[in-house]
Amino acid sequence: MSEDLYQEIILDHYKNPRGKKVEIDSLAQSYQVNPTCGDEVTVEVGQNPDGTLLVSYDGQGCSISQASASVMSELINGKTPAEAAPIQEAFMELMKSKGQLEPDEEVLEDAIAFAGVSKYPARIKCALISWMALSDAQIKAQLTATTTTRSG
Amino acid sequence: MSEDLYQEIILDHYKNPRGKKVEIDSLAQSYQVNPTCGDEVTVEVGQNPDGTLLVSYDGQGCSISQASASVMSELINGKTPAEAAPIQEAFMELMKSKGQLEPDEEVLEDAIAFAGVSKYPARIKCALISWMALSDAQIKAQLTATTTTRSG
Amino acid sequence: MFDVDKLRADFPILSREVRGVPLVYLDSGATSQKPTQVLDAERHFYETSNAAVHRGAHALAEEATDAYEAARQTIASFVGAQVEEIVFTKNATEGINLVAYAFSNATDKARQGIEVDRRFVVGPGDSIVVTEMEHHANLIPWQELCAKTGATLKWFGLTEEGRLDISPGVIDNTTKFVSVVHQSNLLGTINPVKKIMDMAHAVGALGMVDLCQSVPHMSVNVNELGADFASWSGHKMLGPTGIGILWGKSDLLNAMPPFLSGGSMIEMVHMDHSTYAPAPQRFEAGVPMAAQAIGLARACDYLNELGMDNVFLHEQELTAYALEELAKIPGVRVIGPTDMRDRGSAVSFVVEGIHPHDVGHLMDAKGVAVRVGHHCCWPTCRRFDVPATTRITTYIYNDKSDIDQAIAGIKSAQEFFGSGIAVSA
Amino acid sequence: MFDVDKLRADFPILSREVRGVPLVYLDSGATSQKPTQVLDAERHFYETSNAAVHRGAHALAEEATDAYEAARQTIASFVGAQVEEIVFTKNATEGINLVAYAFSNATDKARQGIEVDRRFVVGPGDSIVVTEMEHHANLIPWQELCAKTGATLKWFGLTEEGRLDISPGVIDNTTKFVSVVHQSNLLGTINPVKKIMDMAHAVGALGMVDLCQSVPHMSVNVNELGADFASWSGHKMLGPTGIGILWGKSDLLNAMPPFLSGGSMIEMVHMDHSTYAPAPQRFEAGVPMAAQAIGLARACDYLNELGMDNVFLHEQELTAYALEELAKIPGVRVIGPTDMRDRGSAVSFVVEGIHPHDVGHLMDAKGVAVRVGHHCCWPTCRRFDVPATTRITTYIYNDKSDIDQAIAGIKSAQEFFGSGIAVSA
Ligand SMILES: Cc1ncc(COP(=O)(O)O)c(C=O)c1O
Ligand SMILES: Cc1ncc(COP(=O)(O)O)c(C=O)c1O
Repeated sequence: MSEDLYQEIILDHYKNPRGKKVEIDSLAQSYQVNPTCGDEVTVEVGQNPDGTLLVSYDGQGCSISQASASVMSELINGKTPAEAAPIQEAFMELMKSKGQLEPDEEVLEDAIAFAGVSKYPARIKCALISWMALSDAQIKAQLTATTTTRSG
Repeated sequence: MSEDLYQEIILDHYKNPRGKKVEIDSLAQSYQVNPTCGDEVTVEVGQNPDGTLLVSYDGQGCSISQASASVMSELINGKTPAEAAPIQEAFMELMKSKGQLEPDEEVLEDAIAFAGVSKYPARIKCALISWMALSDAQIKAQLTATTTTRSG
Repeated sequence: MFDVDKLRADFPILSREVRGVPLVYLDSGATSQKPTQVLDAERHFYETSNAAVHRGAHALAEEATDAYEAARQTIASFVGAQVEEIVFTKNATEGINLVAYAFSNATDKARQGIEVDRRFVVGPGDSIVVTEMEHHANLIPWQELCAKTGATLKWFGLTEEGRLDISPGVIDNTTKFVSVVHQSNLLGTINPVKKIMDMAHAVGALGMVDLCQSVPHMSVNVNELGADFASWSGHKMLGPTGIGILWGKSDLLNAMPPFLSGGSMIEMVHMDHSTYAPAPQRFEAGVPMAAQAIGLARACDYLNELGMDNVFLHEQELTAYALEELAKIPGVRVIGPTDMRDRGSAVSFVVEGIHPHDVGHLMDAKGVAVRVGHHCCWPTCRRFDVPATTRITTYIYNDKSDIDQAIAGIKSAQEFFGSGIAVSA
Repeated sequence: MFDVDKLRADFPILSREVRGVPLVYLDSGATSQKPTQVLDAERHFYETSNAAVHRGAHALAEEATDAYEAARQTIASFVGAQVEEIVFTKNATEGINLVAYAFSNATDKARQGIEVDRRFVVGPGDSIVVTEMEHHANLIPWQELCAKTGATLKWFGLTEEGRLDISPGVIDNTTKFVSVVHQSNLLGTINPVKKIMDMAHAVGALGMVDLCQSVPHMSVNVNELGADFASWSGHKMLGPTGIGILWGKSDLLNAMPPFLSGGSMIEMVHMDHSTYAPAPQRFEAGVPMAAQAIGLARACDYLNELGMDNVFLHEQELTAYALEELAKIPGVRVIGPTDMRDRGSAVSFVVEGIHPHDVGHLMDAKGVAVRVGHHCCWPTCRRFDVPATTRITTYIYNDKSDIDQAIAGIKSAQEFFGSGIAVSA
């Protein structure tokens, strides 16, 4: 029953969220809401002295949205914007795939658990909301891959 | 072909309109328009010294609307409001009858020719427009049957 | 009473499978399914009499116009209205907006020195009153009206039980309009609308009732609401999508400026000015949704054959049963009245420790279609401090076994999230 | 080219009789007939996937939402648009009003100190430009906007031939908006809309084109119109009643305040304020006409199978033939261009000595369904000093024999009224 949706990894992240409400020196934040169900998430981003990203989030919502935020924070924290970009792209790709894509575990690690979500159009937004907040916060903080490239 | 609609009487009134654009000492007038086809009619009413009605009309429109105005003026001119009222009512009734009513020639005279029109919902308004203008002008001139009764 | 098993044959969709299991449709509060009779009526119109309504004199146009106006009569009779009080809209939302725009349009025109009915002119110092259980459709149009005119929005709050808290002082001498839902689509509460409309009239305000969740489920006579306007949708009462009704008192409809303007709503048109037809035509600009009106009239006939009192009784029984069964499940909290007094068939709940979205998803995995989210009543969710709810809504084609399936679905969600990790594989 | 005889089998209504004779349908300019394929698509949706679109997470709701959004994509592709530029409305009239209300709503909000896009704010000193050949649907909304804001309505007049008289000075620095019909539904004239839209843009105004009579009859790519907005109806292009399209550039749609407000067009809702979803959702409040959108998409597929260039050629042939035959009848005057340059398939005419209503009636008596009246272009009739016209409009299912029937009908009317009294019996 719904094994494709509620993977062990997802339930684990849901019950034991990583990186939630961590205090960071944030440069920007983004608040996102899913208007159909009311899920909310706020993502903050900052930068370590070595240029890698610091990510923290808070929010409320279903298991998918919460687990996705947890996986996202685990994957992105400590990566440079340039390292994060392909992961972010791969996750977006996966979510658009309607279950047709075999996710690359090398790149996505725990996030491969969300492959099944892409078969449920109404749940895709749940999985994406924290990732969208991350991108938005990065743009505000000018911590996107392209910005780094340009300024570097 | 369409014998039920275009009776000899109707064509005759259409080609030889009676009482159109007659100069009368009018007490009130009513302008009516059929918004679906643009037919227009203006009816004026006045009163003879003996209390009977004076009716004149002007307008443009299809054969049905023009013939109906002509028949109307012929029937109502020179009648007292009390005499006119049953004729007006009978004509309204006839138009609502969907072709189911046998018109009373005693009361309606030439107007019985419009019995067939009541089978064509889109043409009923054509036949009624001058009669509606008449009623409206009578109300404005206070020359309706009830007004007469009340004041008499 | 009617035979649910038998009438289910009129709804082919109900025998389909979803996710590999038989469908249990418990989302009629969002939209109802359509019986074959309604679909046939629409199709019959298209295949035999289709033409532009009120726009022609040829035989087909006459038949189409007759069919459309006969539909208006059937729908009027269904709620005890006069035929000229019935305006066709695309949905309830348009009907409510139509009335809200009567206010902003009249206010704009008054400012330009055009003569309008003063009852529709609002501005700073005036207030509009709604409630905290309104559907967004009966909230945002009034927020927008206030934003455009400087009027103030006020509202009745809710009791813990999910009833209106009709405190004095909300409706007062500043009130120009009061709009209230008859039955809440989230809480299920049936409101004392007559009392509220009387309060509105007592201060000289006009009033409206949102009938979206009442007309499909109980016998409603618009004259007994005490209201000036009412609006509801066809798609929640076995009718097609794309059709709704605005009911309004004729003298008020005729005192209102037009809303959508264009063909068929006019009397005379010049390049620089036009005059308007009387209601209901005034509010039906453009080629109308004729087939949908005819489908909706057939839906009224269908419901009349069942008897609206029977429909109500049937759903009362189901609702009582659902409340009973939900009460037996530990950790389930119903949002809205838990007894049957003044309550309809929408039953919202939350399950401790499981997000409503996950509850709904796991019910769906068992074929049970319920709605999750804020149900377009976001402020109501906030009032009860829940992010969302899971909602069961029933209709004529549901029976107790559907409720049993829903209950089983909830329990399976609890097991799943309770036991947790062992399930995937 | 396509086979008219063969495709007529898709339209059962075309084989019926009216007034005891076979129907000849020449009123597609008012509304088209619907092929079985379109009716089947609607029905299939209701019978298999019906649920409230964008309002649920269960299997049916997902399917319904997918079908609705896929329909949007099909319709977007049909006119070369981006999917997010397509707003579903109930008809073209609503689409035009939606844009007109963007102006009045933005103007109202600006007055209350709310930040709005200044391009939508109008007032005294500003002007809106239309033409003397507009359908009421593209005239009265602008009259109303002017009445509400104090702006001035201006218009391009017409030449004797029925073409736009594009005099300089009508569009000037006061112009804020220009709205023009692509093909006149009364005259048949096809207007140089790109040129007019360029004139509008040159003075900083926005522009709109009414595509009601072009999209059904020729290949239209919205990007080649030079316009910012466009609107048309589904029912004139083989689609169901109750659905229309507003096309708008995304940045403009997203700069506009909402029109109808309620469910599904929101981002966040509080009792005292709300924020709105981006377009197109912002303009689709309430449960939408899902089945109709799906039917309309199927109509686009049907037309694509025929090829829009073929549709255009077919009708050009019929129109040329009709004009030729009409020219042979003494006393018949065509209102609108009499040659085929920049002209579509609507052919209006008057017959000397016989009122258009009577001409239409006598044609109807022979089974020929044509429209009579002002065709919602009353000012255009006044311009040509006719009380009304009789109008022939064709579509894919018509052929020359239909035109022959119409011509025979006109001649019989002349005989009838000429010879006069001898006919009744
Ligand atoms: C040129 C034109 N514009 C606008 C309209 C209005 O379309 P609708 O009545 O479907 O809204 C029509 C048809 O009625 C038309 O022919
Ligand atoms: C109480 C209530 N009001 C208004 C609406 C809006 O109806 P619609 O979306 O059909 O316009 C609904 C349903 O969505 C409702 O349940």
